[in-house]
Amino acid sequence: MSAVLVHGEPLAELPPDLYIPPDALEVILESFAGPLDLLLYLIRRDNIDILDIPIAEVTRQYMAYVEVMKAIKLELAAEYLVMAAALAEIKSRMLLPRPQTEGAEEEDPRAELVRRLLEYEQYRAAVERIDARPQLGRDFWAAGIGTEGLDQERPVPEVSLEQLLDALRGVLMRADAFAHHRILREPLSVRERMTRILETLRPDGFTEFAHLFDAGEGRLGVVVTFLAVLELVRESLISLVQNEPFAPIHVRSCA
Amino acid sequence: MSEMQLKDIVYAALLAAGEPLTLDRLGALFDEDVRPDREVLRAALGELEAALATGPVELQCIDKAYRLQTRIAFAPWLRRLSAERPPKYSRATLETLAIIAYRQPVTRGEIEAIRGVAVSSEILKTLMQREWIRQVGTKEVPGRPALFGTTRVFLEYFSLTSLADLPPLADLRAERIPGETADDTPEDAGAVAADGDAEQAAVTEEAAGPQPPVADE
Amino acid sequence: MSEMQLKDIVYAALLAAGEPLTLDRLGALFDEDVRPDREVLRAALGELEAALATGPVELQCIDKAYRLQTRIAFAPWLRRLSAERPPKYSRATLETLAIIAYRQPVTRGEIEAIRGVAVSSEILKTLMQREWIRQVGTKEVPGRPALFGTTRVFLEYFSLTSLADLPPLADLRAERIPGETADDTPEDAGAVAADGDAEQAAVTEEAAGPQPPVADE
Repeated sequence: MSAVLVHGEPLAELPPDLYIPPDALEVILESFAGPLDLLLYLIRRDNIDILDIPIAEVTRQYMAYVEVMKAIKLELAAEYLVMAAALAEIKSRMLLPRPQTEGAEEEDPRAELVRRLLEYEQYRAAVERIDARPQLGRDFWAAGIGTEGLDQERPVPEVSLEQLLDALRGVLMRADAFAHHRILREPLSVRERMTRILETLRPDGFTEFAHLFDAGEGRLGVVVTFLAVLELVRESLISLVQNEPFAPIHVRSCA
Repeated sequence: MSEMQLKDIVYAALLAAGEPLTLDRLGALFDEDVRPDREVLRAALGELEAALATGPVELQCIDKAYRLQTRIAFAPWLRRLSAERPPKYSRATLETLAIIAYRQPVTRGEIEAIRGVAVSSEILKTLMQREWIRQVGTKEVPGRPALFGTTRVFLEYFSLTSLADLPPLADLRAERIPGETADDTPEDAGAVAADGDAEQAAVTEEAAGPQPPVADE
Repeated sequence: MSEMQLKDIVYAALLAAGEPLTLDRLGALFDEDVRPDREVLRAALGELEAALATGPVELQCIDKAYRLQTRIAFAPWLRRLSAERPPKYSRATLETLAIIAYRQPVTRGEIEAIRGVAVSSEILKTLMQREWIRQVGTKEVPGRPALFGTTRVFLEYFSLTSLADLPPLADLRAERIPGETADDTPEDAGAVAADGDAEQAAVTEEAAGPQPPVADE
């Protein structure tokens, strides 16, 4: 049986059920939500009695996983190492002879860990049940219908900029998924100016090209306007007309 | 009301409201002198529920407010109404949500202690953006950390009548450790639902119950 | 479809959609190999209309799209439905607004191409009524579609001096989408956000504790 190589380095010790391609391994290891999750996995996988954990063996397996995570350079939360230290400490305390004090029994060094594992496991199970519940927009939808013509006095919805951007992020993710739409070609200032220019153009008739510019805006403003005009022409939204060389240029909406 | 049936008015109102309606709000649809009392409204809701039994919509009570929702059996078709797939939440996010739901009001530190790993701000932000959780206060300890609790939107999203509807935490341990009493039922949650403000009210369940017995050898 | 009746699926879809549905969108709820054709869908809509005849809801067809509405006879009661919570715009509405803001002047067809789904007239109407968008011209292509742009009211509402104040699209893309990715990373590790002030100050979150900018790896 050949050793599993990770980044060209053979791993010294692997848990017996770890003969999986490193890619898949990464997915598995990433799926642990934390050190407690990993520990519980090890315990439940081997049908270990959680109230009587063979701490040396579990620690060995735990460390093997942590080593693999390190080796494939998974971003390893510091808590994994804290847990490793805690396990080592419990292991050493288990080796010490227990002082026989009369009456009260000495607490098992594993007690605190067991308590945490059991508590965490409860919530881990709760997650599955919560996730299995019917969810709005996945399993059921709120039923609603139009109220046109009711002239209710309804407050208008409030929207935060963050909500707006969040909606856009959703669009971008989808757009990335099915095609590469070039949603934005020009800087926003240019697109905004395009809108303004369309607004100022009289629906019928010509507007003098120079009137589109406002010298008060400075050079940058003039450049933005000029780019906007070019873009509008390119998109066939306006046309430029010049009757003869050096005559005034006029802009006409194509609409 | 004359020929118009109370049941139909309630049906129309629930559909038009776009949000769950309490008995009070249903009553407010009527002039005071003809306003049906809560019992009559409840009866009308019962009638409506029966009338809807064969249709694609069902009546659901959320924190003492009523709403109509499509039956789960229709999900395969309705999922295609939207181009977006329903969001999938990471285990870490759901664990955080579960701990807040069962242990509220709870601080970030307490959540981290249970999960054994840091709770990223991103997770809390996601849950707040969904309006599933909110800050319900601050804990009077050094640093005055924020206390989090679930909201009515959380109940609405998971179709929960109240927090008491959450699957009890105890079940699990009962399975695993024969002989230990199931003692974790969030029974207080029922009372919470009764006081009308489940949004704030906490499931005042004592930590995770008694400590499991530890075997000694 | 088996036991599920087409009429009920159509009813559920109209109730869940929250916007008028065309025959095409109704058809799209089904897998291609079992997709009912337009005649069958029309027949189901007819059946639904008949079934609703005695209730408070009626089916309407406006501009080749179907939608449900409360019968006018119920208006006296429904007028008193004042919203407790301010209503919300649908995701579709917000997406449409965002695309118009970033891509103006833009036609409905272009918005649809970006969103990947149809944009209902309702949505555009809503945004126009709010005076956040307006028609700024028509495009010289077959059909002469309207071009939409945002208004000053839009800028004022979102406290923007100009559209250039909106964060660049590239920054939005770079941000991690909450809930989509493993989010367990202790944020201290990645607090060096690549996009510094791109996380605009307008991100109004009431989360407790300091919120580091979203780390992007």
